[in-house]
Amino acid sequence: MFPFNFEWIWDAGHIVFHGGLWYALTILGLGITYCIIKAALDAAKGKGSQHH
Amino acid sequence: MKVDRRSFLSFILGGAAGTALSPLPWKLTDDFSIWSQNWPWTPVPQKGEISYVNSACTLCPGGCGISVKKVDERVIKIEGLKGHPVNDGGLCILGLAGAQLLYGATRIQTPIKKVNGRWQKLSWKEAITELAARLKELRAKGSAHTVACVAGSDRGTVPELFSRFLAVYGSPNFFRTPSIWDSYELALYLTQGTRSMAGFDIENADFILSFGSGLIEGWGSPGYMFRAKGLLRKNGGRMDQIESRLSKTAAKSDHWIAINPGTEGALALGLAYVIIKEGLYNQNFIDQYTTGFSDRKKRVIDGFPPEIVSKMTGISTGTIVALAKDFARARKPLAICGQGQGHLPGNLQEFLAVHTLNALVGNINQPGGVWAVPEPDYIDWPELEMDGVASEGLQQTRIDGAGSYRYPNARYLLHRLPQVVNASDESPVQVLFVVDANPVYSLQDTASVKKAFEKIPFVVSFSSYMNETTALADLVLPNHVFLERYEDVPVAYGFPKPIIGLARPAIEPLYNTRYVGDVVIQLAKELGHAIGAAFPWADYATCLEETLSDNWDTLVEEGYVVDAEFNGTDLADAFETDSAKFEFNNNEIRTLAGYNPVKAEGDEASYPLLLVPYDTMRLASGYVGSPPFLVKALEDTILTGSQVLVEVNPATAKQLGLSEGKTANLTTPKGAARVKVHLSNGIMPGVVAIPRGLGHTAYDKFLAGKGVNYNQLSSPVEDPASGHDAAWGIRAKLSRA
Amino acid sequence: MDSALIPKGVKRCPAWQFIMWIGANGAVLTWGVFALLLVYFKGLNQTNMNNAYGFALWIWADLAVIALGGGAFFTGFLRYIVGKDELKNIINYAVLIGFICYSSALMILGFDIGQPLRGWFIFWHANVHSMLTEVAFCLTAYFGVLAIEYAPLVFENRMIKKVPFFHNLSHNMHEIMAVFAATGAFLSFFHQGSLGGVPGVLFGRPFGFREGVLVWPWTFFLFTWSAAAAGPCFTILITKITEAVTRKKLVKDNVIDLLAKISGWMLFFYIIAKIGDTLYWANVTAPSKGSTFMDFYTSSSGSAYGLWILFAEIGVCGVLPALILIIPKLRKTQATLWLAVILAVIGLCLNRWVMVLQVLAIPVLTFESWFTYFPSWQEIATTILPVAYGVIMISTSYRYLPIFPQERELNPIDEPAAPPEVAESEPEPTDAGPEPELSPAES
Amino acid sequence: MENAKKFGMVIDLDKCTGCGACMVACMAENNIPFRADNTDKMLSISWMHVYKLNNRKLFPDYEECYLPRPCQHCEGHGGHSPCVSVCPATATDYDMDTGIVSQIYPRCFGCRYCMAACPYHVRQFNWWDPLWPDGMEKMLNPSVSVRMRGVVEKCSFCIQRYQQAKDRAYMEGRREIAEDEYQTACTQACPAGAIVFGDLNNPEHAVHQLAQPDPARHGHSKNPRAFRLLERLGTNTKIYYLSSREWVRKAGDNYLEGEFKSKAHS
Repeated sequence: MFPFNFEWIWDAGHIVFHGGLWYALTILGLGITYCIIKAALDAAKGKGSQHH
Repeated sequence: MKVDRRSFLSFILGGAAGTALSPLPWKLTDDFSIWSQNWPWTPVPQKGEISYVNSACTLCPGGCGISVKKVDERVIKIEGLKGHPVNDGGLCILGLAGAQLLYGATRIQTPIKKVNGRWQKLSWKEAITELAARLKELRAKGSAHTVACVAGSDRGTVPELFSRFLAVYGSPNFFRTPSIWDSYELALYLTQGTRSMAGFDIENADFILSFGSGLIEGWGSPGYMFRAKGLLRKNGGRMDQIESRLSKTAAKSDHWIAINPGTEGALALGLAYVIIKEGLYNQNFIDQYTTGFSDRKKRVIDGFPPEIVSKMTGISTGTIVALAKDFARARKPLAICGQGQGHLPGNLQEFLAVHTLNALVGNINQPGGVWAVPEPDYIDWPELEMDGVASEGLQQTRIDGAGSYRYPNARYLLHRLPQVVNASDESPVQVLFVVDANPVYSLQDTASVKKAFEKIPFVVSFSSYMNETTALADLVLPNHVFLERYEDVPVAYGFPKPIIGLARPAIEPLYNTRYVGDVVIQLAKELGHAIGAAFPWADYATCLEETLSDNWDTLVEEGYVVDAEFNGTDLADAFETDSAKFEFNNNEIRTLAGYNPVKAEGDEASYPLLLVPYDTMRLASGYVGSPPFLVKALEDTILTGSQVLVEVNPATAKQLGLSEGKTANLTTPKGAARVKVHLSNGIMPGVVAIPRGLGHTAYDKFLAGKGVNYNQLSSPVEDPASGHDAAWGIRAKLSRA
Repeated sequence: MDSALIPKGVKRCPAWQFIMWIGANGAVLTWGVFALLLVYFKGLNQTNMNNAYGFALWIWADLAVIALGGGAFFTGFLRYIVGKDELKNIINYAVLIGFICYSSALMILGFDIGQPLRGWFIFWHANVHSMLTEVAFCLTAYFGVLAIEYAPLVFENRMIKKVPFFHNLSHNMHEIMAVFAATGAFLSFFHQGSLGGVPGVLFGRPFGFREGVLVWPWTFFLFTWSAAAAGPCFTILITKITEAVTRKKLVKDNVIDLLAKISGWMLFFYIIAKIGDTLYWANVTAPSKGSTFMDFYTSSSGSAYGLWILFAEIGVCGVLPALILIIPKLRKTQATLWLAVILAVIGLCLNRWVMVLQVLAIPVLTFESWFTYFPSWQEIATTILPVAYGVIMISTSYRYLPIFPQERELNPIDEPAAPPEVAESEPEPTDAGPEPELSPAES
Repeated sequence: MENAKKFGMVIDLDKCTGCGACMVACMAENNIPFRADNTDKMLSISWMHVYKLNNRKLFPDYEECYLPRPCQHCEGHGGHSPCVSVCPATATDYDMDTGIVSQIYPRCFGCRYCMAACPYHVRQFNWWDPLWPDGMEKMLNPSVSVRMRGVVEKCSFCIQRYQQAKDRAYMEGRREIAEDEYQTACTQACPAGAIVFGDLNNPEHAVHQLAQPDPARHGHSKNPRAFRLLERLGTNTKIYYLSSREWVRKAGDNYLEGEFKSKAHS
């Protein structure tokens, strides 16, 4: 799972597999953190408190 | 701060997020995984210094050499002893599972006495004094001859100690567990005059003709027979198996010839007819070293032409003639007999017929032939001085009638003991010693054997395990297990050379058990006077060392001694008959009842099928119960759940309306049992085969209550010629349950 | 009593009826949990699995539930990537069903392995060449995506919406939902495929083995394709059942029709590919391994793996629903739509059953015979557990979250804030129309 | 790897008597658990299992043959054996130096995918906790790890004996071990001498002379009497079986009608 793992070998299989995996996970991570931070900022700015 | 629902919720969420980022949950996950790798209830064997002890295996009379692997003081494995003349590194399945017989729940850990139905522990001192008192009282009453002993064998220091004890005590009633070797000894004695054991040089033979013998299923010494069969195969030798069922031996032979069970002797005589008629016999051997050939010739020619033999055996005349020619023309032909592993003595005339076949082709005491291996002679103890009671007691006729007018040739007839005990109102046996034997399980007609054992007032068992006989015993003096004691191994059944092995203790005895040799000596000394004097040794160890005197060093060093200068090939002085030759016929043989197949008990009308027992290497059917590994290695076509599967030919099963795996009732004149059916084309129609070694009531959850004991369903049939138990099966009925 | 939580403008059944309903399903749930605990503490000997059937009912339930959950990724893919905007009215429900399916799958995987406490070794000591590793990673990742897609729905609950942070969060997530959906589709494509790869790479099992391209056997693409095709049918089926149970129209016909049309064509082309693959396998792959087509099917009557299973999977449950769904007239009539959707779901479950259990039933060694298997009660209880869990999740979400945007429009109620007096019972799964008896996670 | 070893076995089915000594020797050597009821062979762990084959003929032409089946230690193509290629947690690995498929029991989490992948049913699962009653755990071999519930296990070619042989050789300053220093428990125990074990790559070893593996055809045997189990699947196993009976050789693999041409004379 990580390069410091015991079985980690820098071969094509690992790079392709973990490459795609970490690529997807980073997108999700970034997306979520973006939403949370923006939501926190908007809440601080008072947006979203009126009930529509 | 005011705690309302919202702040409470946010506190929870915040806390959760916080712990998730802390190392706590990840550490816990890792610790749980490590815990799952080291569950406390999964045992971890302790490391230690690995050592090997060379010894001999005594779980069966095969005499294999073993090397016991130990870690510190724990036996962890038993392996074959490389270079040993009998098994040369290989070992049978029972020997390999020997460690399970050392440890386990069935071991009896201290002397016990049955007091109105319940076992009570007692010390060795009390046990021996109590037994000695009972024996003194019996001797005083002048019924010394009512003490009997059943032993696994009559060779070796321990059985000799027992027969010496009985002799000096005043009882002739020493019994040996029956086997085919009774018949082989008698056949050799009648034709060659020697008191010897039959040995078979399988590895140098090139044509083995086996009349139902389980050569690779535990017949003779498994270690040697397996290795020899491998060599026979390697040298391109041929083997034919004559048997009603495709046993493993038949499967591995070049030709399996199906025969009506019990008629093997007829076939042997039929082959003899062809060999004599065609003049294929070894003329030189017949002329120089045999007498009575013409009588034999006349009896065979008149009685057993191929047509009659074919009708009796169900084998076509063509096959009989071809087989006889192949046998006679082979370079080193060898004919052997004795059903399966050889548990039942069988029909003496059949053994004579097969032995005559070997004589006709002249392979007596030749490489690749039958050897008359002399009895071990290393036991020469001081002469016995009998007191009055002893000599008078020895005059009494034996309880089983062996050696009496009715059974002149038989030495031991153990199967008659239950009949005699049940027949008389006051039991002729007051005290019975049982050592290295489990008669209640292995004698036929278990119901009457049990009745007899309950009738015998005092049964003393020397077994290390709670087996069927010990369960009925009154006093148990537990013996060391085969890995905890010194013992001489006098013989390897079927091995062509005389060999003496030494079993050595691998570890200190685990429990408060005592070696049976010591117990006999202490018992004798407790009785004192003439009996005590007959045992001049302090303990068994000194007795063994003195007895094996010159061989002792090589035995301790090597573990075995092969009698080097034995060379029976010089036929001139090989026979101790009156004519110093191989006697096809003499007065003793003439008095014997002629050959006719032994009939299976039960009338054909109500019992249409024939029930035949078969032996498998994967079940110990001797006096030792199968260890858990063997029951586990058993094929699922033999045992499923706790029900045994009997083999039936598909055609026969169809007539009975039975299909694979169906439950059925198996009834014989002696008993009934619930079994499952296994269809196999490897058995003759009309014959049902059941394995030996199951149906134990004692031992532990791994063996007890599984399958059916064949001996519950069968009963002994007396051989008219020798008086031995010549039963090979029983008529039976199989019906849908 | 819980009316404050119910979304505005919709009517729900009285609280006591809802609680009775959750209680009933809760009982089934506890029975499943009891079996689960038995399996955890006593071990896998509680099942009827053995050394021939390493995979059995659970793995099939796992594969089937994930395939049926494929409706979420494909509907999401259609809406956000392909731009079929009409599907926004059903995407919420698809995501909810997907979330239930994937959580059930992970739960099943939780107790189907011998050592659950070190199940995470599949991530830590990952063997990149193994199909199951890929499944584990993408499955968990896509479960995360589904959670992300489901979260905004939760935040739109009347009470939670009051908290500004959550309100904004749900709004922001809606903004970039397309990104999540795209990643979800990428992940789903791979793990649906890898589940197909599970039997496909087994070159020791001629029945399951398929050649392929690069590292992916043909079953890789067939599984993704069939999940994308039959997944939406499952979503439609659950929507129809929910509408029948709530006796309310929740989704407009044109949305259902659009989804059915797309899934019909997907199914049609999938079946053609499936037939092609089966023919190639039967005439080229299997004979090269020395087995004829008939060796893979027992002729003994009444057995689970006769030829009937092939015709059922491809013929009755493959070609028939595909035809129904692509012919507009048949697609629009309710009865045939119901039939097609149910058959498609059954076909999918059959395919997963065959590719897992028949692979193990067939003896490869010539001296072995067919292996039989029947699940133990513990296995059945733990397979019904996700069904009960799904019903409870759907009932609670339907009651408290605005799942169906068109519901208010389709079911105008007169007095806006009056307490709901129309009693309509919550979805009643067991007797609502023909039901695949073991297909999990439907309501 | 210039002197990579490839340990393999030749089992002569003409000599094998079906006695089962190899099964019990393996159980005693490798701490294999035993239960009160082991009659369902698919729930019973036995690394070496002796199959009973027959020629499917009627009485009296019915013949049987016994086939001991240890783990075949398949190499597949380049170490990509059926089970090693599917294990998700790298709990089993193909060692290119010895050709042995090893098991890491603490790492296996019991997903049983390898059991589905192996067509020989060599891989067996610990459905129950392995327990040794009444002091019988004294007979456990310390150089073999005792497995726990929920883990797959299989024949390891007695890898502990290889390690011990290498340690002994190392202590004596040698790097290579002789043919008889590393023998598996079943080979040593077989009373009929039917099993031969050694390095298939080493021409002096009996295994190589008997099996005559042809490196060009993935180790296919040039000995007409030899066959391997399911060779057509490309598993490239290490166990060569010898039989002079044609129906036994034919039973080793699946053949279409008339496809099996007996190699005896080819």
